[in-house]
Amino acid sequence: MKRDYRRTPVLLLAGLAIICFGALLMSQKVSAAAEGKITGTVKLEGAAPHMRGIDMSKDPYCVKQHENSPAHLENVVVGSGGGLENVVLYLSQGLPPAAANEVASGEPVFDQKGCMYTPHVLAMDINQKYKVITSDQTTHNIHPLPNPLTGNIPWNESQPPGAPPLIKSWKAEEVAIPVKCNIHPWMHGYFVVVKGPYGTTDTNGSYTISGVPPGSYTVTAWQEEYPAQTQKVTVTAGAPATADFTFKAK
Amino acid sequence: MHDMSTEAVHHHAPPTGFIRKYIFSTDHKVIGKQYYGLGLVAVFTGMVLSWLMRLHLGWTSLAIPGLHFLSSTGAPGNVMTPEYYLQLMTMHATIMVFFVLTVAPFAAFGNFFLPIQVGAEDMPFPHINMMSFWVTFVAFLVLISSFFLGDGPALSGWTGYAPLSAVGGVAGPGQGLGQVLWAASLAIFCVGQLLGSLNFIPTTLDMRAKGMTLSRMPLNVWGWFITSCMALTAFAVLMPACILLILDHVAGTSFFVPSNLVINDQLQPHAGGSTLLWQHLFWFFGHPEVYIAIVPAMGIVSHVLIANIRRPLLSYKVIIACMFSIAFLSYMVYGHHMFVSGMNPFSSLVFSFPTLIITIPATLIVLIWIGSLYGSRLRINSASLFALGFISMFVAGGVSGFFLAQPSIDIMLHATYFVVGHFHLVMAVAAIFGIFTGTYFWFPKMFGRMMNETLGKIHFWLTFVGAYCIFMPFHYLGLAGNVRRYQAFVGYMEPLIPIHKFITVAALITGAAQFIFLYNLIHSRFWGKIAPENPWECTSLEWTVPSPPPYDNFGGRHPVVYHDPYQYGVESENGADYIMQDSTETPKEA
Amino acid sequence: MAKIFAVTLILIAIGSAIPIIWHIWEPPADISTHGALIDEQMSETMAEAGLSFLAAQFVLAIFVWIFSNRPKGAKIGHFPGGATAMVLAGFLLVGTEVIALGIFGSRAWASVYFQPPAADAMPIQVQAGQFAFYFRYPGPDGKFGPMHPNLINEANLNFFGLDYNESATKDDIVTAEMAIPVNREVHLLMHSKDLGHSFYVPELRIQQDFVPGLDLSVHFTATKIGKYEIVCTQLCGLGHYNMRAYLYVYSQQDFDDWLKKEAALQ
Amino acid sequence: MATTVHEPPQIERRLPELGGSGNGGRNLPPSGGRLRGVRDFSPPPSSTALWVGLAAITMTFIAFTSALIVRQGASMDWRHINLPRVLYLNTVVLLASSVTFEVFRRSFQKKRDALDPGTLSHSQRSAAWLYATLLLGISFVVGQYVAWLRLSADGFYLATNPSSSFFYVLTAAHALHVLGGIGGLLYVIRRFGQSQLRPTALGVASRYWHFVDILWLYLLWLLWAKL
Repeated sequence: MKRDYRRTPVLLLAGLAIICFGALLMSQKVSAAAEGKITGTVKLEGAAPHMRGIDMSKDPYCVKQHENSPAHLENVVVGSGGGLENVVLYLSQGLPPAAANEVASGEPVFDQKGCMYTPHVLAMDINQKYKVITSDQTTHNIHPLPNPLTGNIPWNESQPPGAPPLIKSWKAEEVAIPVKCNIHPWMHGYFVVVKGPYGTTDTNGSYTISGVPPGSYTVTAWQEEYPAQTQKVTVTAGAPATADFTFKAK
Repeated sequence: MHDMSTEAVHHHAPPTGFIRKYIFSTDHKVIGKQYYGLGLVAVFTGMVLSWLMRLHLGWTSLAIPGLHFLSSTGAPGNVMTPEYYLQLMTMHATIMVFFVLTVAPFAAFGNFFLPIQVGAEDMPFPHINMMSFWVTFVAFLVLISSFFLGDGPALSGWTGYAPLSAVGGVAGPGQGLGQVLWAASLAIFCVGQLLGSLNFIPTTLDMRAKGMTLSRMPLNVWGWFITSCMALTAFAVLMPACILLILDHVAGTSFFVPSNLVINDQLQPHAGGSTLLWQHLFWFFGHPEVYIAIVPAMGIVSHVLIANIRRPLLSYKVIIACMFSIAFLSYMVYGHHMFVSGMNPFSSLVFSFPTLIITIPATLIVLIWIGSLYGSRLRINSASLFALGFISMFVAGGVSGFFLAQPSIDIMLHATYFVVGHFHLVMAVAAIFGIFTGTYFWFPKMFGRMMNETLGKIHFWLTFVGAYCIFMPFHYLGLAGNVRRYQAFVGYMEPLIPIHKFITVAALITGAAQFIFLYNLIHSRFWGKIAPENPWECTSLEWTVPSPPPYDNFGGRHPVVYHDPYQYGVESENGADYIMQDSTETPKEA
Repeated sequence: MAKIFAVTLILIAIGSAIPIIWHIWEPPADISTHGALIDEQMSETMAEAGLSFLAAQFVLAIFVWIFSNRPKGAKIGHFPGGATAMVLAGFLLVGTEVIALGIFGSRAWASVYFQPPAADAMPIQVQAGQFAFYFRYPGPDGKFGPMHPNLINEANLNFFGLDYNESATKDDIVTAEMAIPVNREVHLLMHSKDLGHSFYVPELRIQQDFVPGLDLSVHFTATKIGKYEIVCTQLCGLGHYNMRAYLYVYSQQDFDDWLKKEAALQ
Repeated sequence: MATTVHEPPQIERRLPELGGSGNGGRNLPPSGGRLRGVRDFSPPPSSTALWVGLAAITMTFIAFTSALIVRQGASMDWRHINLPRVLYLNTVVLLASSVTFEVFRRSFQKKRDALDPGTLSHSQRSAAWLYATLLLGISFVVGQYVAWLRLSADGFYLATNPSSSFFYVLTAAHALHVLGGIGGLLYVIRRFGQSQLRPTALGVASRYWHFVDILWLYLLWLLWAKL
């Protein structure tokens, strides 16, 4: 009898190990299937709106950070060749549940640098955890204000210099959650919480959504100032599909 | 001595069984001890909070090992966040003002000694008395529980100014449930203290022994009586204020929240409330509260001082008159907390004069105390040392009132550390010295054992010098324009940080000294020298009964009083220099 | 023990007084026209308070020294005059003292608060919010455009909720730092968008709360060119300690240049 | 207790009013060490306590009143509600309950003066008056609840308007005090049933009841009036 009791934990552990291993294999299978990707560029048509300069004089530290690179609002950032930065592209329709529930790897990082948010817009998968860090020598408070109806819970914590990163996640999809710092009222950005693969445009306005399983989708491009746009895209294994978007300046 | 009151009448037999005897006891003495215990727990909690705050103020980025166990969000990596500092500050103030300064000198000693000193067997309503303690205890639990909330306890200061305290979580951490619990705790506390007054006043008026006329009550009884009258009116105003605040929070009413508030770019739903209304209601309670803390201490100090200078005070009536006028004026001066709150500038002046005038009775009391020392036979012991220390502290804190009473100067000093220094000396430290005085003086009567005098004196010296080292510099900081309720000092306040470091060190040492007191308390309670009936050779009734007193205080007899409370410096038949209140012999001037 | 107490007490009293007497820490130099009266009042009060403090502590110390631990037989003395004299003295001394303070104090107070701002005082609006001050200058037309709370949006730096299509608003200048010309009276219109805050400039001898839902105003004249700090003294949340702005007192010329520069940035 | 005492032993014996050991205030010190009979004018603690309690309650409602006045003057958003009619009915009910209580007290007093306290015969009549009071008291509270329903039916909820906020707060606060009075009344009924009812207890209960009654009249005026 006694012996059996002794053995039970060993057996349990073994079982657990097997299950884990199996799960691992499964997950690899899934990601192996998702090899297609969507690429493209997002442009702004017309004159980019004037982005006001930010006066940070309330906090001398912030001023010092921008002595030779004056800070501006980042609501609309147009790069070389009219490329629109900080546009988030995600699959709003057609994603198979398996892929939708797949846990994306990696932790998107939201940095507070020179009393600005980098990136200005942080896209993440609903299943991802995201990390808030600070590179500043002044205290910030991070205060996302999600829509109460989505079930996401607002939070408000400050992060003194050198404090460990805050690791958080959201309950529900939401496009987009504004985030601000009350100590530095000009600091503001967005969390874009989506299901499945997503991409964010770089300074040239080009983006890549990788890990898209073959199939036909609706891609939505979200920009904080302009109404969102959608396109139908069909992804086949191997060949990357392209979808370009153009926003019209107001 | 007690020949004419031999017949024993037991109205209620002492309860048997632990619960009825020590926990849900209706005996005013047990309740008094319970209050004292509550005060003790609260004061050490508050003190530890102040340590954490002081450390943070001295060394803002200091990692305090293990702090994140207290609050993972409040101290990521053991470094205190701004919100956590403010939360600790709020809790420190609330705990100290309500559960120490109100509970210990008034509820604790009052419960234990008021009935004995007027020659009553118990309070008239023992069950209400018991309820008053347990309600207060619940209030304490509610307050402490807010420590364990996700975003921590309230952070809007012990004054809980609206709208910060009324708009809810959108205003920042701790402004949600934490603030509600804070207000609820205060409302419950008010109920507890009202129940207390419900007993104190009838005891003083109707339960006095034969011959114990009003003019024969010890001064501390007067102190408690006046205090309960104040508590009656003050707490009865705070309670509705807290209820309205809670409604603004949870029911979306707009008593204190005005229209068109935009917090975090969100237009608030409230409309039309008045933020000054909260300030008026709060300070109408808040200023009397200051005297609720100090008047009992005044009474206790007078009582102990007289016993140790072996002569009556120059005037017994003046002290009482002054305590009464202080209590009365305290309702007409509350506006001096709001000089910069946008009141009509004329009303600032209207509030300024009574505030200045209230220094007259306060000064008179001090003059009587000091003048009575003249030609006395002052005995030095822990109790009398703390009594003398009280006078010194009360003066030191009182004079800074001259500044804050004047709106023109208040412009400069309002919300600076000058104010913090002022009320810590005159209200907190002074009242706590009163508590120490009472403890060293009455401990033998309460527990039947003597406290260790040597430890007591060491405790006094460290506390006395320490308190000055902590709170005097506060005034200098204030003069230099150092704003209070800041978790870190940037800009023009940065040069002042060294003073803060000094204060922090002083605070750590002084706080550590309190553990000597705690040790003395616990050790003496169990292993102290057995106390005689009247160790200090005092006259009042509590010293005519065994230490500790029996269940019905007088062992069935009904004391009869023949003398004024303070027959010291006389020649009694048995060669003593004092005559007990219930002795029949007629005093001869020594 | 008693003698130690007396000595300690006297040392403490002197020690507490020294920083005051040597002016080690004191309010920063006054730069306002109304501040002189306040400072005068302050020093008067300091003298009276200081004297009563020292007197009380010294007498207490001396009495403790003399009258402690006397033998049991020692004669109980009585304070000359007894209670009556003492009460009278207390009443007269303290009474006159505080009444005098009150009267002079109210003079100083009146000089700050009982005069309306001059007709040509320069209007500046200050918007307080968690956790920063922002300032608005009316621009050439001398008129402030109306504020629309629903338009307040810090993300677009619209701290006042302005609608720039409105004529009065078009030329308004919003700044993060406050600048004023020297020797020119300023009429500061105070508005809080969210909570209670306070406007405190020690050098200006000005402290006034922002009361939400109640727009107050203060007026003052700065007499000394320089850079000063505006801090918040009304607990307003976690960033309270860092709610500040800078006040620049410029010569008229510099001020005009500054205003032009800021206008260009709008 | 306002009774005349002739000899010391009796002083002690007549005392048992919840463990008081003195007969209070105005006593003169016995001269020459011999207890002379002295008159005792001091009221029983319970009645003092009552006044203390009433003072506290009054302060509370003064605070509410000042809040109401300030709030009403503070802003333009005060929409005066016209009170549900049922309130006036409730008022009558409450007044009636006071009358019945008083009737009982008087009759009880008469009886007590007549007979020895020990053998109080409690005829149905007196008890009936008590029960009537109880019934009226309860129906008042129910009536207040009905008033709330009426008001919410008209779309006035707690947060709708400062006027309705104050209406709910004040009526709720008052109803709580009435419930307290009902508690006291139940105590009186019990003691009366055991024929152990002390006149002081009855006096306190009835005086409290009348106070709550007057308080209600004041609140009614406060809610009705446009200040």
